[in-house]
Amino acid sequence: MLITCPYCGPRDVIEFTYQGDGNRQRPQPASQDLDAWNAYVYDRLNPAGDHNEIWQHSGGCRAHLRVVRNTLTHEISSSGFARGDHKAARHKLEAKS
Amino acid sequence: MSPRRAETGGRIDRLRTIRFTFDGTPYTGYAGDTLASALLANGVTLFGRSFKYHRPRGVLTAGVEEPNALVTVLRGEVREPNIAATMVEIYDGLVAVSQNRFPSLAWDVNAINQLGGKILSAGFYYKTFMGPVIGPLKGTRFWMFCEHFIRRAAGLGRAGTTADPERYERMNAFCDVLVVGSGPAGLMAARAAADQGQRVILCELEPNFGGSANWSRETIDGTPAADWAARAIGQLEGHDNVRLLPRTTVWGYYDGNTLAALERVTDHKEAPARGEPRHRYWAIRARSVVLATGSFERPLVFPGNDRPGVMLAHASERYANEYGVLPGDRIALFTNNDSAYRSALALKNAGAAIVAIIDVRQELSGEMRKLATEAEAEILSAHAVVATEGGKALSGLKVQRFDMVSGALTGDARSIHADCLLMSGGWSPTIHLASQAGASAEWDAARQAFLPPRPTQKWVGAGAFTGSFSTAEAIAEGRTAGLSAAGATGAPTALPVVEGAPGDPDPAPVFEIKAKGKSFVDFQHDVTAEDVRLAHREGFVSVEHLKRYTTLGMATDQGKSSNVPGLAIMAEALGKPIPEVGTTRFRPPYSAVSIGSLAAERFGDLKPERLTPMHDWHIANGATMYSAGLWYRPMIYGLAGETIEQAYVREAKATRDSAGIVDVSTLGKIAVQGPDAAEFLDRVYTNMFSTLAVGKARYGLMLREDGLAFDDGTTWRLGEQDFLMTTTTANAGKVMQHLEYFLDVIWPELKVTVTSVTDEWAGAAIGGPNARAILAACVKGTAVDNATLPFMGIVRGEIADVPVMICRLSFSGEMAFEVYSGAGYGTHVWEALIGAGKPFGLVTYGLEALGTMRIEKGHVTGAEIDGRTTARDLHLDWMLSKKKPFIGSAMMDREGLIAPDRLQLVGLVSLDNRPLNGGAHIVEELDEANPHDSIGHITACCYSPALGKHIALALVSGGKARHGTRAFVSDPLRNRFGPIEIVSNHFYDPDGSRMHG
Amino acid sequence: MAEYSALSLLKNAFTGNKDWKPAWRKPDPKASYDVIVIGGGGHGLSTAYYLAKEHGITNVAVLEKGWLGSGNVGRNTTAVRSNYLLPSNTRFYEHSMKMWENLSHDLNYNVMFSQRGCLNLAHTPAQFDDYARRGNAMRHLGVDAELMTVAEIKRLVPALDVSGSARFPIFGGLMQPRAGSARHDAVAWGYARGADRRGVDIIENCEVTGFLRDGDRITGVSTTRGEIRAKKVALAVAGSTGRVMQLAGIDKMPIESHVLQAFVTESLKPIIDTILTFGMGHFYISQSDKGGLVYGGDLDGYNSYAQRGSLPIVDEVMSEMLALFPGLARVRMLRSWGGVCDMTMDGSPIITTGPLPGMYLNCGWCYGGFKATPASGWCFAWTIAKDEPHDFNAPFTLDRFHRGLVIDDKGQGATPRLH
Amino acid sequence: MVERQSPIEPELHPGSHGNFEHGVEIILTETRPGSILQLAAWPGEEKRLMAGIRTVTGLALPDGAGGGIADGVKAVFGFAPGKFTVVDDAEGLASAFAGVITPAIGTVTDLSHGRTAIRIAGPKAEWVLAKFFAIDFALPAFPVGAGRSTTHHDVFAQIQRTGADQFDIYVFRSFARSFWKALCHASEEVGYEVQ
Ligand SMILES: Cc1cc2nc3c(=O)[nH]c(=O)nc-3n(C[C@H](O)[C@H](O)[C@H](O)COP(=O)(O)OP(=O)(O)OC[C@H]3O[C@@H](n4cnc5c(N)ncnc54)[C@H](O)[C@@H]3O)c2cc1C
Ligand SMILES: NC(=O)c1ccc[n+]([C@@H]2O[C@H](COP(=O)([O-])OP(=O)(O)OC[C@H]3O[C@@H](n4cnc5c(N)ncnc54)[C@H](O)[C@@H]3O)[C@@H](O)[C@H]2O)c1
Ligand SMILES: Cc1cc2nc3c(=O)[nH]c(=O)nc-3n(C[C@H](O)[C@H](O)[C@H](O)COP(=O)(O)O)c2cc1C
Ligand SMILES: [Zn+2]
Repeated sequence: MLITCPYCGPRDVIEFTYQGDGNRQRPQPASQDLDAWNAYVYDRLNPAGDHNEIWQHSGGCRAHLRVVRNTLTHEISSSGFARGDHKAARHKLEAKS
Repeated sequence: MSPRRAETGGRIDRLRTIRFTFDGTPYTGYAGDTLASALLANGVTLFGRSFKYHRPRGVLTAGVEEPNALVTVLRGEVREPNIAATMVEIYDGLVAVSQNRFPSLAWDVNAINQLGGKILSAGFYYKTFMGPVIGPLKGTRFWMFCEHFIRRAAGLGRAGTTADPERYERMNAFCDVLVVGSGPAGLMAARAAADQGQRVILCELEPNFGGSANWSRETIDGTPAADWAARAIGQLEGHDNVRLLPRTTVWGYYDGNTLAALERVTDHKEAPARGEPRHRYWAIRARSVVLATGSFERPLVFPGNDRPGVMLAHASERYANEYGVLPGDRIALFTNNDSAYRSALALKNAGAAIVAIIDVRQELSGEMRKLATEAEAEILSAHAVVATEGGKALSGLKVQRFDMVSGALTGDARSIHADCLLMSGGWSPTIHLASQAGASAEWDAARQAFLPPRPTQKWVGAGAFTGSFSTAEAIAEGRTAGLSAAGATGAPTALPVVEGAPGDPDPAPVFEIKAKGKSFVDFQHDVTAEDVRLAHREGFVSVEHLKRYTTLGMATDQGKSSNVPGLAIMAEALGKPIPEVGTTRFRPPYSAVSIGSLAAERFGDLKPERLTPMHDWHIANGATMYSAGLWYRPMIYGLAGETIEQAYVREAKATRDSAGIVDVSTLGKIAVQGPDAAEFLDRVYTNMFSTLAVGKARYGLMLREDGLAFDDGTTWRLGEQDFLMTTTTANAGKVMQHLEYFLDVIWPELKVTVTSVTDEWAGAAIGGPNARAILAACVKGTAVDNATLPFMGIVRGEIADVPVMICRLSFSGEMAFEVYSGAGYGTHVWEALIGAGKPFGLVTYGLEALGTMRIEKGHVTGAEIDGRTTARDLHLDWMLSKKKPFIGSAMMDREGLIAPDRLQLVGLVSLDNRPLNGGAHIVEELDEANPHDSIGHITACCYSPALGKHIALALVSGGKARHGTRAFVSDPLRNRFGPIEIVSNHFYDPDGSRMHG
Repeated sequence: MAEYSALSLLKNAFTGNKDWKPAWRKPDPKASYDVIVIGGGGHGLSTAYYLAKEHGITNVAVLEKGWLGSGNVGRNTTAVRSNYLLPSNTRFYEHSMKMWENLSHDLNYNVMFSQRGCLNLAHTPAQFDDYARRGNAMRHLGVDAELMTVAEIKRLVPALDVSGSARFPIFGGLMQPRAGSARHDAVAWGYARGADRRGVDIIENCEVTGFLRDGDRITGVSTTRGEIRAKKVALAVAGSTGRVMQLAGIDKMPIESHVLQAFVTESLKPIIDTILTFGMGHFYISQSDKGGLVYGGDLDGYNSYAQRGSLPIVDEVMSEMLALFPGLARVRMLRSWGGVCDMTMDGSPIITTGPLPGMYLNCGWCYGGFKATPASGWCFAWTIAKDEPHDFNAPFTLDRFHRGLVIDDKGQGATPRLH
Repeated sequence: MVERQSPIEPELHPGSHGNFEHGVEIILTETRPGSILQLAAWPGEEKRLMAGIRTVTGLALPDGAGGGIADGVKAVFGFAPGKFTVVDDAEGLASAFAGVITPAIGTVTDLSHGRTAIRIAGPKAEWVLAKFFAIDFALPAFPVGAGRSTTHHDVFAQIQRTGADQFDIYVFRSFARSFWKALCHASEEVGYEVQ
């Protein structure tokens, strides 16, 4: 599997660390809403199909990426930096053409 | 000399004679021979024994799909089992032996299994060997008793235990177009793509490029196909954007158009050159791929089809045309399609007599009749072979009239005298890689074959791979595929002109001749047509059940030629068309790959070694090293004759009495820099760091998000916006990732950089009553007295002309300092400290003494912060700030994490003055015979020189409340039981007067 | 249906093996059942078997979307052991072990359970102590465990490199002698045949595509073979748990589905007569009766339902294999495959009533549920029949995560790929 | 001046090794620069940081991910978003940056001891490096001056191409000896010289 890092370009999956479900919302640090915390820590979307995930390019530039990847085919439809405004940072891969 | 070698022909080099042995008998062959061709040339027909019935077997094929002729190749003590003789290129001194036979290939006692016949039918194991319900052999014993013998009878070759002395390597390659297979289709594709200026890699599993062009005896552009192929390769060699890889099997098609290939670099040589790997594993990331992998000929299923001397038709053509070897003198052919006629002619031209062509079809084209006439062969149309004769070699066969539609055999059987029977049951495109890449195959009724699925990754197919079985089509499709893979269009120049043998690519839909006797479907695993029908009767009708129940297709050839016949027989039993039955799943590897090649450069070198700057000093000064993750650290610096315990007791005692020094360079060190660094640390640690003064350090604790303890260490404030965090050695990488995750994903607004500086700094911890005096003796540029360097203070200075940073902190519980210098100066500073310590009797100490002193102090490490304990369990609740939220703060008070019966940290003292063991358990009541009701376990233990006792740290249920009570260690594994007292974990100097000075 | 025995085998051999009957029927689904079990893997089939055998509930259907045993029961590396650290796990898996010891007889089907032992190699004194902690924990629950010295290990597995020159020399090991392996497919087939003989309908090629509901309550399922009603609907779909729960409207679970690969070599004469695990990585190996070395390692490390692995793990596993067995460099890997593991947040399973009324849930087997097959089915059948858990599965609740009552044998926290 | 200890020294054997019948196709050296720095810019401050680099080193960084330049004495390249490695033969480069890269722009981290620089040069440099790293070393994909961050299993590496046939590799000091040995081993096939 190749993941396209917006900085480094397409790289082998061996260079990346999976950081799981990218849909999880961390409650505000001071939040006392235990249900929200529990949901954040333990409950995951686990779809069969496109999945929004966080990967770290730990064997490269070490940036965290937000990747949309199909869990049935492993096809990656988009990837971008996880930092900041996710939507703006996300870029469609030209490799898909 | 060679009874079956023609005087001329083939691409072998008759001027180079090669000597080798098979089962100890010396033979000769020519350069260019395979073991199979050379043995055939010597008249050898018996190559191996089958898996289950130990039936005698010859060569069935001439290539990678060979199920029968498996041998072990020996290089001294090093064994390579289960190699197909068809894939072994002979070299001088080759030693090959046959397998799965005792005492010899010709006389194998296990051949008695054949008498078991019907009892040893598919799935018989499941129905028996369950043994008695009572008595000594009940339960699993009886089965295990039987299994012992079954296991020894099963198995093919024997693996060696001697380490392979040769090397294996990996190569990462990138290309625009990867072409797999170098037949006419692959060659055209590679040329087309290369002409477009693309980076091309061409892989061919055989030693020679050209595929079927090497043996088809067709004419391309007016020259023999083999010459045409050689010329095409010559042209490709001229391109510097082309890499040609012979002997390279592409075995895996992985996600993202990553393909795995195995190059057999030196297997065909007597010995590798210096530094040359035996196998090179290519990981190829290709922009696009051309699959031109050709096709496999299928056997026909009929009684006695496994007798040595029965061979695939095209294989004999290869032996004749590529090696000048005739597989027999009197040859019969049995076919359901036109391709065998070409084989007949080829063998005739090579000098054999073709005694008959037995064709299941009634109607034969004029062209085929003409070919048969040229081959001087009698045609028996609408006939089938119903038996073969002979012992370990074929002597003849029986044929009968056959009705293709009903499958009925009629009339008298006629005997035909022949020493070789060639069969052709049609062709199956080699779609393995395409299927691995994703979708499932599609059945084509005309071709009677599974064709490749629509691409799920970026590949295009060409040639026989797509079911286009003529060379002209292969050439045309090859060029189109090459261009399309290169992203180009249009083919202005004319295509090469092919003069090939005519023929209809569609076979008759006949797979099996039902007559009396064992008809083999999977040759290696001895799966017969009857086994398939038995599976059907017992309800194992899905092809995947069929496979697992009968082991059809699970042998070393992975059913390359047997799968389709097998499922055709199942389809017939079910009364369903083949596509409704489907095919089993294709999986990597395409053909078996050496495990050495997969380990590649890590064979013999699993993990790199991580060394501290002072590593060589430790070794030179008698340290026994301990591997901690990837690091090596001194365990003890033993003196002559000392035991480990004597050494660490001496080291710890000397430290507490005077001073000791230890290498702490492996501690994780992370530079935390930026305007928000302090704020960030407040969020990361349970305690406060924004209040820490510049020039001071603080002990910090981190929790995981789920509220459990994660890691601890000291963090030094070097500047307003500049912190140096230390972590435990084991968790350095994890902590770094944890910090990066929060900075990048959760709090991107924080202006903080984190950088691993573990390797920047050499660290030495020096502690003991004389530590300060030693420092004072060697440090320049700063004082180290209490005022200048208070507890948790940091100063900068110089030692032996090198800048150092010194922080006064203590793990040992003594007055202690950590001295950091640039790693390149580590040994220099270390030696200076040791020099300064000489007058004070400074000792170097290792991990054991370090551990001893920390146990005496009750400090926790990874054995206690084991991912299941909380700050409270470890009595670190004083570090949980109430003034701010931090990672884990919201989750740490959940019911399960505050339960009173949780395992809590305590100290233990051995009351029988005997050593305790790590991993021993604690019980309230001792029951040596039947230990039960553990209340906890020992995490670390030692003999404490300071206390003069054997002590331990332990995690004990409700531990804190048990201080002062007695219990027992219960260590049935090491038979150590005895009384202990549960005490506080702070054994030694609990109020810290020693380290505060 | 006829009992299987040496005698029946002989009798049938004389009649040309013509009289054998299907191991299980191929019925069409009925309109309704007392219990529907979704998932024709080991756990679903054993659940149905024990519902019938232990609780007399025989109006049961097992619905399998593909061919029976096509899930993880048909693709696992067959290690059966009860050498866990935490008591809740050890008790449960030991119950399973005891059931394995009599399983072939119970089912009248030889599942080839072979107690060759399972040896965990330790490479440092600290790791040895860690294993001692686990072994002692087992012994205090009445489970067999022994420490082994390097010399003993060498005697047991002569092919192992025990030289001190290895990158991670072997220091010792923890052995569970009663551990072993079984013929994985036979387990599925044996349970299927056993359940079928007691009246259970086993329905293949029947995928559950939705749930029938009455308010919150589950009243049946819709499938590719029509709607089927049931008083109780039990899920045992292992790697597909996320997908099937989604059909019930529950999107989020404390589960991620991950691929695990496994490998087999070409057939060899016996060379490894136990199950062996490497302590400095993620490698384990045993040898099948057919002679193939069966081995595996770490998860691929990302969510997947593809039953298909990635290349780096292949390399990693083989490197670790040769670190232990440098003599096997010239042995060849014959086939690799993948399975989808339902990884929980603490690495331990879930067997519970709910979470919806009428629903029962069995999942979270990670890469270790084959060994649980008997006990899982037995406990799940109990839970379905009595609407409450047995003591053995009482700790394996779904709400344990939120309550902080995790059963984290590896101590890795909520990072499923690390369990 | 105290000389820094090389982590490779005991395994550094000058001379020709391996199969050099066809000539030596690889030259390996430990370059031992005096200064290796990591410079990181806050988002949006990259240009100012690059200007600062130019001020101090005189090297004008090209735009774009992984862009870099080397002049034989000093070298600089991007290896991560907003992050650069700056190398100088001389010591003391960190202090030169002290006033230039202010906290408003980013951070400077001194790694002069923590990273070890290994140079691999020669016609087979791409071939040997491809044995370790899953990145494309071909010149069009990896132009002269450019930098890349990658890993070989546990060993992180930042690699700058400093010539058509030359690469400078920065690895963690603690791994340097292991990596060096592996490089030598992998170069045996083509013949190598250690300088
Ligand atoms: C490579 C690998 C190695 C392993 N090694 C071991 C080992 O050594 N020891 C060990 O103890 N465990 C091991 N395991 C784990 C073990 O195989 C599983 O935990 C266990 O098999 C899961 O239970 P099961 O048999 O019921 O699952 P499965 O066999 O997966 O059964 C689930 C069934 O549900 C079906 N299903 C899914 N969705 C639907 C639907 N919508 N409708 C109908 N049916 C559906 C599936 O088709 C499947 O047949 C391994 C797993 C893998 C992948
Ligand atoms: N009915 C028939 O007469 C019939 C049937 C099939 C094929 N053919 C002949 O086959 C030829 C088709 O040409 P083609 O180029 O498509 O096929 P080909 O068989 O000539 O070449 C395929 C090549 O791919 C190689 N290969 C296969 N798998 C590989 C792998 N995984 N890695 C590396 N190499 C691999 C093979 O060794 C072979 O050399 C024509 O010449 C045609 O006459 C004829
Ligand atoms: C214990 C075990 C042993 C196996 N032995 C073999 C074998 O000898 N030959 C073979 O081809 N496959 C073998 N397999 C793999 C199966 O062929 C198959 O790949 C696996 O069950 C997964 O199914 P799938 O590949 O159809 O998805 C074995 C699998 C297991 C679990
Ligand atoms: Zn990157």
